[in-house]
Amino acid sequence: MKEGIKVDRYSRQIRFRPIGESGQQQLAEKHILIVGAGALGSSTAEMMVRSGIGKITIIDRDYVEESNLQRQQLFSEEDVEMKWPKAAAAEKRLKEINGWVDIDSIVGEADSMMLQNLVAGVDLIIDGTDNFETRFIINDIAFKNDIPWIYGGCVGSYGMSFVMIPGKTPCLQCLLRKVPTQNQTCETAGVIAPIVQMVAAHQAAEALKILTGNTEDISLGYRTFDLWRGQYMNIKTDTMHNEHCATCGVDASYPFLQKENQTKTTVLCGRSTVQVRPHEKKTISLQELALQAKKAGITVSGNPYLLSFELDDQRMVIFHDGRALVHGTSDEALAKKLYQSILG
Amino acid sequence: MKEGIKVDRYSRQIRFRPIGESGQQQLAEKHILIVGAGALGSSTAEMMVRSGIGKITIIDRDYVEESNLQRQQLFSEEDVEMKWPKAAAAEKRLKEINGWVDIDSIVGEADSMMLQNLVAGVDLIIDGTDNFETRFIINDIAFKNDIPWIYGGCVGSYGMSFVMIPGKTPCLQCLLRKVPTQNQTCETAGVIAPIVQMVAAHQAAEALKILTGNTEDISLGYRTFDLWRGQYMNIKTDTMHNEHCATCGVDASYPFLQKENQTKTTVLCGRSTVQVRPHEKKTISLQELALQAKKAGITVSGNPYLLSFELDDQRMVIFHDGRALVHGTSDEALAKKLYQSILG
Amino acid sequence: MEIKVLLFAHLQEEAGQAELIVDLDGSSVQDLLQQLGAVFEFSGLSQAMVAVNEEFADDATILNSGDVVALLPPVSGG
Amino acid sequence: MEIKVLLFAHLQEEAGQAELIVDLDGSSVQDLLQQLGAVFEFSGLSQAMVAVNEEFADDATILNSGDVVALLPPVSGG
Repeated sequence: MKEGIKVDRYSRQIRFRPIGESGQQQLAEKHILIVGAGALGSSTAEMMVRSGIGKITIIDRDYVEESNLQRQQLFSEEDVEMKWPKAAAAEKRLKEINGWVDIDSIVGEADSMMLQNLVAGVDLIIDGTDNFETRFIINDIAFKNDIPWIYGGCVGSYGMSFVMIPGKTPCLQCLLRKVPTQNQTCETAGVIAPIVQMVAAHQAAEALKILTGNTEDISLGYRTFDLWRGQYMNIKTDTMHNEHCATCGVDASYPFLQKENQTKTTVLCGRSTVQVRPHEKKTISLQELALQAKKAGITVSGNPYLLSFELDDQRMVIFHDGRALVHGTSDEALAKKLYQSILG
Repeated sequence: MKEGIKVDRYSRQIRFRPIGESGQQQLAEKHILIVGAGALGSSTAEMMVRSGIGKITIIDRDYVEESNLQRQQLFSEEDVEMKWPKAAAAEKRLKEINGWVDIDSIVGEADSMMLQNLVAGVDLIIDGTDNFETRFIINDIAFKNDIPWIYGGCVGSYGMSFVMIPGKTPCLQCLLRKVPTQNQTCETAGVIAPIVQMVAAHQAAEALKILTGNTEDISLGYRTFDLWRGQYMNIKTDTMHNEHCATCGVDASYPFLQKENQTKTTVLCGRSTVQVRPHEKKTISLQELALQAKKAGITVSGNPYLLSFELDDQRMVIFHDGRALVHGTSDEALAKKLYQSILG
Repeated sequence: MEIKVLLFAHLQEEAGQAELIVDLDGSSVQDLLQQLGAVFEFSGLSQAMVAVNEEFADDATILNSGDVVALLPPVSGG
Repeated sequence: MEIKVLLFAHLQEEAGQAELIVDLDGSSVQDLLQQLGAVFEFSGLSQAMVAVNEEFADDATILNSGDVVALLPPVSGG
């Protein structure tokens, strides 16, 4: 990170009266956590870094693939060729954009333990995930630690954004009651780049309000829109607060911080990919593993963050924390078997 | 430009039903012109390139400055250090993002002659300019050549987008009647990055509809919004068509294609900068000019596209086409004098 | 009584239209959802969030003639 | 008669509020603009685009009680 503060750089933002010199100064002292460096995480991270935020922590478990390039704005073809992890590729580009921001990228799984460790000193969490399981963990962490967070989601040309502030707004549980099971849209609807930018614009605007102390201006509605069909709604959420909510109610039990550690395999939506996670955190010597595999006649390639194994009908990518992505199947048992066939 | 077509790359966009395989194919055969590589031009160009457009022509007269980085997403700190022209810097980053797209960048002034030359074979024009003078030229060119174009504008946290289709919608003249004179907002209101993305998202979504033949889905309203104040409107424009309009009426005279060439100096809004343009197009030997200046004791620096002269209270940047930007003044006469003091 | 229903995301594709006017047989949001489910082959209708006149509502919410109901599926993409 | 006026961009800052209820003395958009101009120190009010009930209108448009008028300054930034 470079040192000092450059003022001309932010002159257009300082001239925006609700921010001004004092808002710019506040922004430079703030630390946000972005969970997920996919489409929304990428776009919100870039806006916040350009805006002069003090520090960003960004976490993602995945690496850059060809099909990401259509909408994930921090990444280039080179990142795909190098199979660069998204968090690391994001950090690389963000530093080219603004060397004055402190950027902490983490290649790993945003589980409850990890997130609990990351939120110390964080002023705001921005949702860049692609699944509800992680969002419910974020929701518990945010309300338990009294940190505002901003939900965003999109599919097809349809998206939404909602700001949650502990003690002030309902939480994601109040709104959805239960974790939505995946429906067909995720597998079949695809997504276009403009809706990503639209959702990210809403998230980033609310982030700027929160971080510059413009609390009166925060949008308390659930905003949802469809850019293809020209729909736009701002829905009041006042009536949704549930005083017995397990996350934000009087006797909050934070359910997603308890059971989450048990999940070991997860089918990633719409991608014919299973993620496998070890029982406990471990650190793997990728170099040794690559040697072993080569001896066994398995085609393997990689970089300092991961190894990619070409198996019969699947491809498996193993990260140094022992996590793996098995591509070419939605069969969790098969994925686990393949994983164990390599890692024992 | 690389060759062939990669399909997995666009899989998420192809799965979006209104586009599909056939829309993707159509997109790959389309050519768009983006006028201006500032905030909106940068963002729309990136989305269209990621989406797999066949060809982009992008024109901009300016070079990358520190205060652009807060919201102009194709540019990095290195581009500022190198004083890289925006169009050239945009091309560089766009090629890293998608080497399969044909990108034609032009460092120059989007005047009527230039634009008339550029629109041959163009399917759509996207507005990325920062002034109404150029927008009225685009409007004339678009309606004269039967090419749709998409207006976008933003300041502060407020922005708008409007699609114009010759023979179907009113034009910019019908809507505004006359070129708005600058008001105070441009100098004082600043701009935040999220509103740029919001306007660009609307422009790019409409561009995708137009270019993939989804004409029924095109939004015919004038959409305007304020992300800070949470306002969103979609205004019908049916009644605005003026059948005697000089641009789109029965006896169109395309007024901005006639008088435009006379402008020689322009004060650039909110920047204490005057642009000076020569009577006629010329090509300047920057190398010779630099030598002359050094002999005269003037501090000069540059790159293959431009030279920057440190004068007493102003800084002047001269491009190889003879155009100059005089920074540190809004006095057109002074700017012209300084220009002539260097170029005779 | 007549209720206007706005459909978002895949519900719109499945119904083949963005807006419906429903002559409601019953009085609650639940009645409306049952009636819609019987006519259209919606996927995941039970998971959609329901807003009545731009305010979130639950199944028991009583509707009045002229109300505008929006059905909003939550989505996980990001 | 009462007209609701929505102010966008700098007009909102200049009026210190986003919405006004105006007891209109007259009947046209032009009457409304004159009345507003006399009360507030707006800059560039004459250049603002005017929409009545989400449809563009000109100075001669006749207003009715309960109409919602939006005043939208064009902006050049980009």
